[in-house]
Amino acid sequence: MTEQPIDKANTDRVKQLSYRRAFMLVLKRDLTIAMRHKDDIINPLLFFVIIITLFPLGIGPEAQTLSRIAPGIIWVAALLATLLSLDRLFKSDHLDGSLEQMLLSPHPIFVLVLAKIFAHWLITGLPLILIAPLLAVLLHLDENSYTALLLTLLLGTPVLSLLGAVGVALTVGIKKGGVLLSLLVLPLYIPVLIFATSAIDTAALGLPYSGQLAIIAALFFGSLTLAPFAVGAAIKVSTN
Amino acid sequence: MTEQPIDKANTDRVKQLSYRRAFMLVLKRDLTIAMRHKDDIINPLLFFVIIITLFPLGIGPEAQTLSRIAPGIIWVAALLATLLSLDRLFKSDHLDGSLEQMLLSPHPIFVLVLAKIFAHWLITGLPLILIAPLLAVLLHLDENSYTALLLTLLLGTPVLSLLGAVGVALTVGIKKGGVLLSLLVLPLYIPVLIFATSAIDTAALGLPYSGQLAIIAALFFGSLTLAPFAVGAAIKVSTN
Amino acid sequence: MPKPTSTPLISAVKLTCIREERLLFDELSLDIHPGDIVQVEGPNGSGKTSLLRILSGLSQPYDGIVNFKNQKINRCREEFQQNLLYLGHLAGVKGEMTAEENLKFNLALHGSCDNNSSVIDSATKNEQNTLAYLAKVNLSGFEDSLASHLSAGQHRRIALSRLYQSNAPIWILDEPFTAIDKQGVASLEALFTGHAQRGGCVILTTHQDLISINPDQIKKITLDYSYA
Amino acid sequence: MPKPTSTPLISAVKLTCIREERLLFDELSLDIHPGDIVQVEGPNGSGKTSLLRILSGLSQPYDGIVNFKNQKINRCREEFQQNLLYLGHLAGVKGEMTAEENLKFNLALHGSCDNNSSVIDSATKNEQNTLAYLAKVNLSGFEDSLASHLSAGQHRRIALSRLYQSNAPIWILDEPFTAIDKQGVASLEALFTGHAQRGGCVILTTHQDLISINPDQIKKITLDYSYA
Amino acid sequence: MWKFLHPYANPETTYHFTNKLLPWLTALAALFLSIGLVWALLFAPADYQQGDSFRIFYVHVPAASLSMGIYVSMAIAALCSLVWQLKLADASAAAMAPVGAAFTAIALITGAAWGKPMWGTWWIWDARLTSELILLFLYLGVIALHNAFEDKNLAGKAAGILTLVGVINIPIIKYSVDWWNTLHQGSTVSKLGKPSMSLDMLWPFIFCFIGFALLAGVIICLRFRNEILARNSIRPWVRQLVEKQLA
Ligand code: HEM
Ligand SMILES: Nc1ncnc2c1ncn2[C@@H]1O[C@H](COP(=O)(O)OP(=O)(O)OP(=O)(O)O)[C@@H](O)[C@H]1O
Ligand SMILES: Nc1ncnc2c1ncn2[C@@H]1O[C@H](COP(=O)(O)OP(=O)(O)OP(=O)(O)O)[C@@H](O)[C@H]1O
Ligand SMILES: [Mg+2]
Ligand SMILES: [Mg+2]
Repeated sequence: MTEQPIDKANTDRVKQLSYRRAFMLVLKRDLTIAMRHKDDIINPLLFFVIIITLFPLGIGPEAQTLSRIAPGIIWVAALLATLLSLDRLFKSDHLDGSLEQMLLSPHPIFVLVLAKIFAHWLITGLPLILIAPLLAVLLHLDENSYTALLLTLLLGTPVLSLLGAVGVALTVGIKKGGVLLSLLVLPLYIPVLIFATSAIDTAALGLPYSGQLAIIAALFFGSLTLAPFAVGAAIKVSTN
Repeated sequence: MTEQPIDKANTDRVKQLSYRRAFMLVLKRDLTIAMRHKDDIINPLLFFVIIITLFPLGIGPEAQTLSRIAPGIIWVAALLATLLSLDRLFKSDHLDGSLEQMLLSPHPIFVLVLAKIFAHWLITGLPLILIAPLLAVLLHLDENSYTALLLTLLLGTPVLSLLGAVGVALTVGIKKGGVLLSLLVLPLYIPVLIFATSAIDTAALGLPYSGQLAIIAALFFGSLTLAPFAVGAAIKVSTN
Repeated sequence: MPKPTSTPLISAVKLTCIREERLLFDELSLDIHPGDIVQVEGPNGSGKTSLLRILSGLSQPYDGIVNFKNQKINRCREEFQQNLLYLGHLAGVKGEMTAEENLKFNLALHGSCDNNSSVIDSATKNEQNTLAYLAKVNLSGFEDSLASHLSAGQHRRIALSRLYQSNAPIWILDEPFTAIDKQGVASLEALFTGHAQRGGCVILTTHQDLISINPDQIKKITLDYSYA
Repeated sequence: MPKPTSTPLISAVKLTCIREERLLFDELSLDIHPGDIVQVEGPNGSGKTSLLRILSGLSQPYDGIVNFKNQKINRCREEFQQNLLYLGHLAGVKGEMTAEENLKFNLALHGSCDNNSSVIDSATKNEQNTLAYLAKVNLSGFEDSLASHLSAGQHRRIALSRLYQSNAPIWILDEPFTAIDKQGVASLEALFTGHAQRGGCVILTTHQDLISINPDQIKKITLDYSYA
Repeated sequence: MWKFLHPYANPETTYHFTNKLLPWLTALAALFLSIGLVWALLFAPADYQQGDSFRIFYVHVPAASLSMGIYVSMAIAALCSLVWQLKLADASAAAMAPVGAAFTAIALITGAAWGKPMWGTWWIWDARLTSELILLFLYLGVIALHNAFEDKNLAGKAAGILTLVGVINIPIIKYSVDWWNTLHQGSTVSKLGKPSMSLDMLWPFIFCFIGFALLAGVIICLRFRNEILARNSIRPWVRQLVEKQLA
C-alpha cells in the first residue's frame, strides 16, 4: 500500500465539494451556533433598540427635534449595533483554532469567508431591518421616509457586514483588538451613513432619492466582490 | 518538621500586606498592561471622538440643531465608549485563569476588584473628560454649559465604570457575553445619562443645576460602596 | 512498508527560524517519506512548534524552503492542504457546538470520505460515521454535550477524532497527547503505526515517550537549542 | 515525616458532584494529611478537575462539605486561601506582561516570603528572588520576553515557578506537567517530594506516571465513573 | 424568629405546600377577576372627560403597579438567596421574572393604547413611560442572564445580583411623576385617606387590582413548582413523583 489510493480519493472528493457546498456548510454551522445562543440574534437587536431609546433620554422628548434627527439616530444606531456584533465573526474562531483549520481546508478561503459574512448579516442585519419601522414610530420619523429608511437599510446593512469583516479579519490576531476595530471600520462606514441619511432626509421632503440609493447599491456590489478577498488575505496575515 | 513554621509565616505576612498594598499591586499591574498596549488608552478616546463626529454627518451641520442636542450626544458617546471598553476589565483575566488566581489569593476580592475598576477609569474615563471640552466646541455647546459638562463627566464616568464592572463580572463566564453585557448595563446607565444631560441643559439656561449634580454624586457614592461587593460576588459565580 | 527511495512527502531545505533574535534552528534540512513517523524532540522553547507550523505552511521561515512532493508548498497550496492534517496546541473545537456538530463540521470542512475512497453523499451514512468516529475516541454518550461542557481531555478528543477518518497522508501533530488519558494515548499510538503502514507519514512532538511504537520505526529530530 | 494521626489539612465529607445529570462521584470522603502526595486518577471526563476545583473552593459541590483543618472552608475562606496554592488547566499568566512581571505579580498577590519565614519588604531583594525563581524553572534569559512570545511549555513554567517560593502547605495541581519537558517533570517531582517532607501536601492529577516519586508514598484516588 | 420558615427551605415540603395552595389561589383569582372586570367594564360609570377609553385604567394601573411590585419581590428573593444561600429563593426569583416582564409589557401596551386617544400619540418620551420601558429592559436582562447560564444555581445567583443592582430604578419610576412635570397622571388612587376618585370607580378598581395580583400569584406559583422540579431532577422524590405521574 503506497500513498496512491489516498491521493486519488482526495482529488475526487474535492471536485465534488463545490464552492456552493462549502458555502452552505459554513453558513449552516454559523447559524447553528447563533441558534444555540438565541441571544446572538436577540441581543444586537435589543442593543439597537436601547441605543435608540437613549437618545430621546439624552436629548429630550420634543417630537419636532426628534423627527428632525431620527434618520441620523437610526442609522448611527444600526452602525454601532453592527460594529458591536462584529467580533462574533472571527474572534472566537481564531481563539479556539477553528480559523487556522479553515485556512488549511482545501476550499478557497473567500468562499468560507463569504458564508460567514452572510451568516452574520442574517443574524444581525436582517432583524434590524425588521424592527426599524417600529423604532421609527417612536422617534416620530416623517411618514414619507419609511420606504427610504427600509431601502437604505436593506442595501446598507450588508455593506456594514462586509466592510466590518475586513476590519475584524485585520484585528483578529491582536489581543484586545476591540476598539482598534472600531477605528478601522467606522471610517469605512461613513459613506454609507452619509448617503443613507441623505436619502431619508430627501424622502421626507417628498423628493426623489434614487441617486443616493444608486450610490449605496454601488457600494454594496463593490464590497460584495472585493471584501471576501480582502478578508481572506487579512486572515492569512492575522494567523501567521 | 511539621506544618507549624509554614503557618506562622503565613499569618505574619498577611497582616503586613494591607488592603492598600493589594490595591496598589493590582492597579499597577493593570496600568502596566494598558501601557504595553498603548491602544487601550487611545482607542476608547478615538471611538468617543468618532461617534461624536458621526452625528453631524448623519444629522446635518446646522449649528442650532447641533447645539440643542450636544449634551445628549456627548453623554451617549461617553456611555458607548465606556461600554465598548468594558470587556477589557475581566474578560482576558478570566480566559487565562488570572481571575481564578485572584479569587484564591488571601486578599478580599472587593479590594482587588476596586483596583481593577479604578485602573479602568483611569484608562478610559479620564481621557474622555480631558478631551470633552474640545468636542463640545465642535458641537457648538452653549458656553454656560462647559462647567456642568465637566462636572457631570467627572462624577458620572466613574459610575459608568463601576456599574459596568458589575455587568462584565456577570457575563464574563458566558461565551459571547458581549452584547448581553450591553443589555444588562445600559439600563443601569440610564439614570446617569438623564441627570447628567438634564444638568447640562439646565446650565445652558443659566439656572442652578446642583440638584441634578447631587443626585449624580449620590449615584457615585452608592455605586462606589456597593459595586465592588456585587462584582466580587458576581465573579465568584462566573468562575464557578 | 516505508520506501526510502520514493519522493519525499515533505522535504525542508535549509530552514532557519529566528524568534526575537534567538536562532532556534539553522539550515535544518529533512526529508519525510511515506511510512515515516518523525518525532521532533527538544526541551521547552526549543522551536518544535515553530518548526511544525513552518512545515504546515502556517508560518513563513526566516530562510529556507518547504517542499511538498518536490514542489514548493506556496506553489501548490491547495493540493498540499488536501494532503495535510495539522493539529496544533489549540484544538479548533467550538464550545458552543455539541461534540457531534463539531466533528461533522470538521469532517465536511476538510472533505470527509470513507475508507473505500468513495465519496459519501448520503446524509444518513455521514451521520452514522460521525457517531462511529466519536465512539472511537470514547465520546459515545457525549454526542449532544456542548464542547464547552466537556473535560479538558474530552475536548481535545473531539479534535483528535479527525485522525480516525482522515485520508490525508501527512499528519502534523503538535503534542497530540496533551490531556489524553493512558488508554487514549495507546490507541493513538496504534493509529499512528497504522497510518504509517498505509503509506502516510506522521510528524509529531510530545514530551512523553512513545510506548507502543517500535523505536526503530521512529525517526527523531532533536532541536538542541539550549536556553540561556 | 507524615503523621497519620495529625489533623487532616483538607478533608472532604460525602462529596457528590453532578454535571449535566451525570453523577461523577457520590459520597466521596477523603482526608489529606501533612506529608501526603495524592494523585487523582481516572480517564478523561471522570471528574478529576471537578474534584480539584471543589476541594479548592472554586466550585460548590452538589452535596457534601470540604473542611480545612476540621473547619468548613466557607467559614474560614481567608485562612484557607493563605494556605492554598491552586494551579488549574489555565496558567493564569498574562501574555502582555513579561515573564518577570508575571512572576512578581503572582508572588505579591499571594504574599511572597522567603524560606527563613521573614517577610520580604525590600524591593531589591524581591527582585533578586524573582530572577532566582525564574532560573529554577529554566527561564533565565527570558525574563524580559512577553509571555505571549514564549512557547507553550515556557508559558506554563511561569505559573509553575510559584511552586518554588510557595509556603502554602496545600498544593492542588491540575495536570501540572502539561507541555513540560522531561527534565522539567523530573525537577517538579523532586519538588513535590520535598514539599511533602516539609509537612505540606500535594493533590495532583496527571495522565503520566510519576517516575521519580516512591510509589509507596503516593496515595491514589481513582475516579472510576466510566463513560457511556 | 425565622424558625417557622425552616421547613420551607426544603424543596420537597415547599413543592407539596404549593400543591395545596394552588387550587385556593386559582379560585380566588378567578372570583376577584371576574367580579372586578365585569363591574369595571360594564357597570362602572364612564369618565366624564375621557369617556369609555377610561376603562383601560382598570387594566393599566394594576399591571403597572404589579410590574414594580413583582420586581421588588424578586429583589427581596434575590437578597435572601444571596445572603442566606436559600436555593428556593432563587427558584422563586426565576419564576417571577417572566411574569413581571409580561405585566410590564401589558402596562406599556395598555398605556400606549390609552395614550393615542388622550395625548394624540402612541408614545412620548415622558419620564414615567421611559422608566417603565427601562424596567422592561431590566426584566429582559434578568431573563437573558437566567438563560445564559446552563447551571440553574449559578444562573439564579447571577440574575440575583443584577436584580439587586437594578432596584435603583424602582424609586425613579415611582416618583418620576412627582419629580418632573410630565404628561402622565400623578397619584390619583393612592392618596392616603382621601382618594381623588369617586367610590363607584374605586371599588371595581380594587377588585381588579386584587384579581390581577392573585393571577400573578397563580402563574408565579406554577412556574415556581416547575423551577423546583427542574433544580432537583436528580433527587429521589422527584423521580418518584415522575413515576407516579407516568403510572
Ligand atoms: C405607554 C404608556 C404608559 C406607561 C408606560 C404608563 C406607566 C404607568 C405606571 C408605571 C404607573 C404607576 C402605577 C403605580 O404607581 O402603581 C401608571 C399609573 C397610571 N397611569 Fe399610566 N402609563 C402609560 C400611559 C398612560 C396614559 C395614556 C394614561 C391616561 C391618560 C395613564 C394613566 C395612568 C393613571 C391614572 C395611573 C394611576 C396613577 C396613580 O394613581 O398613582 N397612563 N402608569
Ligand atoms: N462547565 C461544565 N458544565 C457542564 N459539565 C461539565 C463542565 N465541565 C465539565 N463537565 C463534565 O464533567 C465531567 C468531568 O469533567 P472534568 O473536567 O472534571 O474531567 P477530568 O477528569 O478533569 O477530565 P480530563 O482528564 O479530560 O481533564 C465531564 O464528563 C464533563 O462533561
Ligand atoms: N509568537 C511568538 N513571538 C515571538 N517569539 C516566539 C513566539 N512564539 C514562540 N516564540 C519563541 O520561539 C521559541 C520556540 O517556541 P516554540 O513554541 O516553537 O517552542 P516549542 O519547542 O514548541 O516549546 P514547547 O515544548 O514549550 O511547546 C521560544 O523561545 C519562544 O520564546
Ligand atoms: Mg510547542
Ligand atoms: Mg481535567
